[in-house]
Amino acid sequence: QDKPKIGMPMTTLNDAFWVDYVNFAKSAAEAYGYELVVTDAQSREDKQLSDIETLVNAGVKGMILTPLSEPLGIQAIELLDRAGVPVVVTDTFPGVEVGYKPNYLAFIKLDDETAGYNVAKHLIEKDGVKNLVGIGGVPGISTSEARNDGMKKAAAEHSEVTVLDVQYTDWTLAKGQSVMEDFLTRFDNIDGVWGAGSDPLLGAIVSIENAGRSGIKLAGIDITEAAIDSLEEDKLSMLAGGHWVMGGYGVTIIHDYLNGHETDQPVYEMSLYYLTKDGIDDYRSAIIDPLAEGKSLVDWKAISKTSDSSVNHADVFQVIAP
Amino acid sequence: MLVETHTDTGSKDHLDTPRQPYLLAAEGLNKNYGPIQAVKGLDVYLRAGEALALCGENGAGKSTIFKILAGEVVPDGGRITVSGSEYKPANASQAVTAGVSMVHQEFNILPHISVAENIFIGRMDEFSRFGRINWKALYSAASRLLESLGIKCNPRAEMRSLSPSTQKMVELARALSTDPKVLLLDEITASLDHDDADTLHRLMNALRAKGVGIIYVSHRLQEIFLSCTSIEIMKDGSWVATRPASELDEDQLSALMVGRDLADWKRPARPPLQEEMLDVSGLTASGFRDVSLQVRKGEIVTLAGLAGSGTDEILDAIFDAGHLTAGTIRLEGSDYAGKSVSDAIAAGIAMVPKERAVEGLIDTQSIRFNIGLANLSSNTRGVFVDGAREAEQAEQGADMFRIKARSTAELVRSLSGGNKQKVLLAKWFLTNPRLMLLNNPTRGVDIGVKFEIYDLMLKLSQEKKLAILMASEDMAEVIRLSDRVITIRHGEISGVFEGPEITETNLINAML
Amino acid sequence: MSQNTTASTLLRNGFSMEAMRVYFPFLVLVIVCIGFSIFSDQFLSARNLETVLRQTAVLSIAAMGATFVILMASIDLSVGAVVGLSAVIIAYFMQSLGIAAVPTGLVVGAVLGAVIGGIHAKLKVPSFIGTLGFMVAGHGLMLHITGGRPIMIRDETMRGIGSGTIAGVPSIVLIAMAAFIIAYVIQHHTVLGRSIVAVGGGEVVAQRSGIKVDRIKIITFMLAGIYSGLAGIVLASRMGAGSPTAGTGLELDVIAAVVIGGTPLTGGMGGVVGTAIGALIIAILSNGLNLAGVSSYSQMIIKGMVLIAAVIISIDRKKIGIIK
Amino acid sequence: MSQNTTASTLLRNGFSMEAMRVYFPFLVLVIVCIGFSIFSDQFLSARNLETVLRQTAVLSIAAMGATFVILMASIDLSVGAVVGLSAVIIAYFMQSLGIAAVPTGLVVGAVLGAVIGGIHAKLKVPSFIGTLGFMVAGHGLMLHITGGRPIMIRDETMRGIGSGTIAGVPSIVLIAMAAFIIAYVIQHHTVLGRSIVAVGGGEVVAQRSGIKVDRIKIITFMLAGIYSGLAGIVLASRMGAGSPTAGTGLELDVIAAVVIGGTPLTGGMGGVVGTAIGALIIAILSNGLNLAGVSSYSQMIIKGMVLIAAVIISIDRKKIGIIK
Ligand SMILES: Nc1ncnc2c1ncn2[C@@H]1O[C@H](COP(=O)(O)OP(=O)(O)OP(=O)(O)O)[C@@H](O)[C@H]1O
Ligand SMILES: Nc1ncnc2c1ncn2[C@@H]1O[C@H](COP(=O)(O)OP(=O)(O)OP(=O)(O)O)[C@@H](O)[C@H]1O
Ligand SMILES: [Mg+2]
Ligand SMILES: [Mg+2]
Repeated sequence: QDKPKIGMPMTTLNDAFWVDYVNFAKSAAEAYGYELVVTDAQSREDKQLSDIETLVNAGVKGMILTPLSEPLGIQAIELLDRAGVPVVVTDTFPGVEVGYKPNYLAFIKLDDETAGYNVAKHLIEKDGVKNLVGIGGVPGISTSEARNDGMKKAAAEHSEVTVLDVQYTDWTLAKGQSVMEDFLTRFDNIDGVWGAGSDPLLGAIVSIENAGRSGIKLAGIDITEAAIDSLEEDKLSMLAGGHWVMGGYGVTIIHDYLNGHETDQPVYEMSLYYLTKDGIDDYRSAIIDPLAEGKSLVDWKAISKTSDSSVNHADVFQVIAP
Repeated sequence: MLVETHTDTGSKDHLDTPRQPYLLAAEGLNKNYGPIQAVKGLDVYLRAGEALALCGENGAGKSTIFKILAGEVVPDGGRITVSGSEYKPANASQAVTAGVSMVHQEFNILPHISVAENIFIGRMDEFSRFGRINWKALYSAASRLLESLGIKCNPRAEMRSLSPSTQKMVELARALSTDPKVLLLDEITASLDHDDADTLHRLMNALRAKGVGIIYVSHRLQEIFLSCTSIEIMKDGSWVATRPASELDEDQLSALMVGRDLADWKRPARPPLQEEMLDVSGLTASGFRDVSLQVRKGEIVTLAGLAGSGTDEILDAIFDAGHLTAGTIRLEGSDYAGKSVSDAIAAGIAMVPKERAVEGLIDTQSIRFNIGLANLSSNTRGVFVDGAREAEQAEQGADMFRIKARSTAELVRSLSGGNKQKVLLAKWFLTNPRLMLLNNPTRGVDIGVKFEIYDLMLKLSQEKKLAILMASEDMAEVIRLSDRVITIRHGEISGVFEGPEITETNLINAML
Repeated sequence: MSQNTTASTLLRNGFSMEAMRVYFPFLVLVIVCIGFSIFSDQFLSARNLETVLRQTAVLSIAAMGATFVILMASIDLSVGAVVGLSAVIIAYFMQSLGIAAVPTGLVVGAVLGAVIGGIHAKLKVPSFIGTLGFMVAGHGLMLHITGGRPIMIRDETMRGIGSGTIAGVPSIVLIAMAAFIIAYVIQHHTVLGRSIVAVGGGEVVAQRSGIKVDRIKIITFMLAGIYSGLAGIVLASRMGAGSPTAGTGLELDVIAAVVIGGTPLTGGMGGVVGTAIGALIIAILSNGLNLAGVSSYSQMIIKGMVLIAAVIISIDRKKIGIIK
Repeated sequence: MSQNTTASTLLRNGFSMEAMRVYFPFLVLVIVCIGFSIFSDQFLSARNLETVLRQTAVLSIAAMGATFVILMASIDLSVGAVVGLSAVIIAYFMQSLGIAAVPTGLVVGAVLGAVIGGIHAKLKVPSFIGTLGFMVAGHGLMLHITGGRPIMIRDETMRGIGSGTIAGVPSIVLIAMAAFIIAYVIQHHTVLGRSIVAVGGGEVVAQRSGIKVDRIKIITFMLAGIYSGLAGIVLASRMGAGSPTAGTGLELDVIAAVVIGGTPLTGGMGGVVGTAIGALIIAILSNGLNLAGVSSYSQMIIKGMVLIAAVIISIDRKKIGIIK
């Protein structure tokens, strides 16, 4: 019964994106014969560091880390190096490059700034938005700040576009709603809403409906079931996401490493899947439905060097698109 | 009414009036607090229309008996009947339902709600339908009750706006509003002014006439003879004697209580003293104005006044001089510029406050901690407390005032009322003051210890030239101790009496 | 202070004094409103005032219930979790039961409140810790039920409650007003209300006066739970979802609203009128700062300081006595 | 209960009684440890015990300071913000000053503590609200200083404090132990300690015994601030950074540690020995549940319940009297 363990110290688990991330990683761990031990730091850095220490003591053979911040990433990599635990970092830049310590095997990332940039570009170039408001995540968290930066960059490239304001929402629906209510009162000319996450956008939709405003375009990051429904009802114009695959691929890298296979690249960059209304049917049939039926979306053995040494990770680590 | 079930056993000299059934009979009561046997096999018998005084030294177990009878403490043994039926209250409201009501010695009021609610709060259902209160009915019931008891106050007033004495009378009204068969009064007069005490004694007589039985505790023995028909004396939780009040006098009672005859206690003759300790002139603050007085070294001066006359405020103002609006204080001829209690302590002033629970003692801490608190500045080495000296001092205080406790590490909250008062006295006397301010110093202290405290006060004033400025509601105490009495009326001095002029009539006339 | 004294001499009985005290929080409200109307033109617009009322609804309902707990000198840190659980459970059952699932919110609140009150009263666990435990556990339970994803509410009636108006007034504002009136009546005119105040004013005295203190404690926490349950219904209807993070952090806003409203944490005085004003102050603060375009970092600093200033102005030190 | 009484007869003086009371929290600690050692082989390993001590350092240091505030019957919700600010400001100044910036953490703590205490004592703002205001404002200030991004600490000495050992014991554990010993001495053997307990046991009594209550309040909050500042230093060295979210949520863990340790929120009794055990219990709970592989949602539910159970076992109801 005692399978080898892989640790996954999560930053938060109260969000659809990270739930998908963990579930996908679990399917990988199961396929390779590991127990995936998941902890939740509830967005507290000191807690995440403690969780990492505890996972080391629990005897994990490898770790998939999404650090809450760069310094934490460095601390963790050094600590894991001393303990001899290999680590794959996902999502958030850990402050150091791969190879900083020999145990730091790879970094699988999404370019948050680019993601924020692309979503804003869609709003500006496809939807013709001129007066944009931003619905942010958590102040001080790198993913959140980088997405904001990307959005601002896109706006800056278009002189006719004004970013009226950006406010934080702690990624929650409730704050998204009340922040949007205040935006609507303050600005009569809003025609676009950029969201760092999709939950707060759902809150913003409710505010806009309540206020009886029309003609406002909304788009944001993270493809979740609830957000897809809104997309279908034309309440959103575009969603970017699919990067919840990162953790699962991290498990593959660890598995291969433990079996003597180095991964092919230090850094893997996930290009996001950009979903608009016309892609919904395909996305549902290819991803949502199989997931709901408990099917694994990936043939894990087929992308592992351990089972097939000719596999190149760079070719197979992709966002799953319909 | 049930048939009589108890008669005197004859084994103890209970009152011999077997014709009437007992209203309340408690037999073989026992209560232990850990190793402490607070009550040991005690019997209490009470007849309708009788007022029984329960007498005993501090820590004898009186309050414990009361708490048992009022359903607040479960006895470890014994059997109680009320009107012949088994009585085993699980809480205060069951006791009230069975006809037993109690007025506690401490204040039991809800300061931010109305007088009427204070009276009826536990029985608001009587004034409500479907949970909604009929305020009119409530206020008029309260109004009627207060009027019938002769208590003057507005039932709509917020409780905290009343004087302490009136608050206590409202508590009495609360107890009486339940039409009790048995009324328990624990040192109630300690909180009442003269008028209200008179009202109380009138009420007690009226209640007795109506067949109510009263058990009464007070350490002011003269009161007992005023209003009680019989006296039960206890010692260390055990029964000692029960007598009709008419068969005893104050001296015999105190002899039975403390085992010594205190009849011949007289203040020794005292040489006149000259050197001035305290010289206060033109003192004014809220509650009094333009008070000038002197206390010489070795002298005991008393401020006498009705409740609310300003005596408490004068003592407070000297001790905590930050609130004075006018006037000067001189100590031993030099100006005293203190503005706070710590200045006062540094200048050698000590003060035993009136309300020991609020101002005097921290009951979650030990005797030692409490005694040490006023002596922190002297028991230190740098920022550190000298624990050994502190302990030694506490032992000394416990001996000096005969504090009944297992050790000085015992928590103050587990002491009896009178013993708490002794801790308070020890705390302040051990600061070795040159001026002592005493506000009702022997409140709740038993008669034996009371005289020891008097001896101590006189000895210190004589030998250490301690100057004492005192206020007391106990007229006997004022007359026994004072070298000089200054009467206060409406915040102003209304008379000064010395030597043979100090008589009850003189003082009362000047106070009214 | 002197103003207060003068006023009190003009007034004869306790209940007018009680009425007076309500003006202090009100004063804060007026100051805050004047301040914001200077910095933002839209602040006093009818549309924004409607928005503010909408934004206050959940907070004020939850704070009504919490007022009773604080009047009793206890504290309730589980408010946010109970509100959230109510919202999540409604959303969960609405998937199968439709609008008939709404009352489950009240049931959840009542049951949780009774359990919390029972642990406090019978097992003698201090309310701070008891409710802290339920706060942590409650959020865990919400995550379990939702699996970490918001449960969307599709029922149009439910969504209509959140967004609709009745006679021009948002329906959730009407619900909040009804909740306030009921709370007012409970506090001022029922045996329960007076017993709560009595327990807060002095538990031993209340006990000795024949009040069944334990029972009152349990009922009060149950009442607070029901109010939280109602707040959860309003939250769910307003958000159109039961989100796993619903209600997070609400407890601190609730306590702040109660205290700014003049009910000290030592209990025994104050009440729901002040709380209604306190809740408005808290909601207006967020709304006004957003309208004035203050950056969110600075908003936090300003909010913290205004909270302290509001209490400096609003609480009645003379009556409270010792401030802890 | 009867066990307690029997034991107390065996012991003569108050300090032994005091020592007795410490056994209740200790009992909880033992139960929790036995529980976890059943579910996880690694739990009792030397390496894990070292880890637990490391993980307790920040919490226990901050909780020492908070114990004094709670002994005084006040409360401090600003602990997390002050710890965080200390960490952030050290990291900020370390960029230019190097290791010499470390004492700024203590200064920040002392100054903030004095301001918080001053507002509480002089302006009579209830500590719950005053410190809540500083909690909100403090987090805003941290975001301002950092610009929303963590400030890295590159100084090797500083990083060494966080990860290094002295004679086999982690240096931050040694710091925590020193902080504990100092707190113990302050509580039991200094005038300040007596005064704090006296103010908590009865403010009027303390004032009437010559204690300058306002001054003690300010000093106590300052002392707590210094402890928080020290905790910030340890946190910064452990994390290798001053992060804008450092210390978030720490205040609730701190208060829970103090109360589980036997100091009631009504003050006047208890103390730092219990708090040290309480902090260990809180830290072990996270560690043990993670080791045992409990899912994180369930962890929250279990933690909430254990918190309540721990208090049921550990607090001394007889001594506390009324539980609010
Ligand atoms: N809860 C308690 N814990 C420990 N000891 C107690 C407790 N209550 C009472 N005692 C002890 O029981 C004894 C009797 O106390 P009680 O209060 O009944 O005395 P009392 O006759 O009322 O004295 P006083 O005249 O001083 O009020 C005392 O020794 C007291 O210390
Ligand atoms: N919460 C409590 N816990 C333990 N013992 C208590 C408590 N409250 C009261 N007591 C006990 O009850 C007894 C009475 O205490 P208290 O001084 O309050 O009343 P009292 O004896 O009637 O005082 P007095 O004689 O001055 O009227 C004391 O012996 C005390 O130990
Ligand atoms: Mg007594
Ligand atoms: Mg007594």
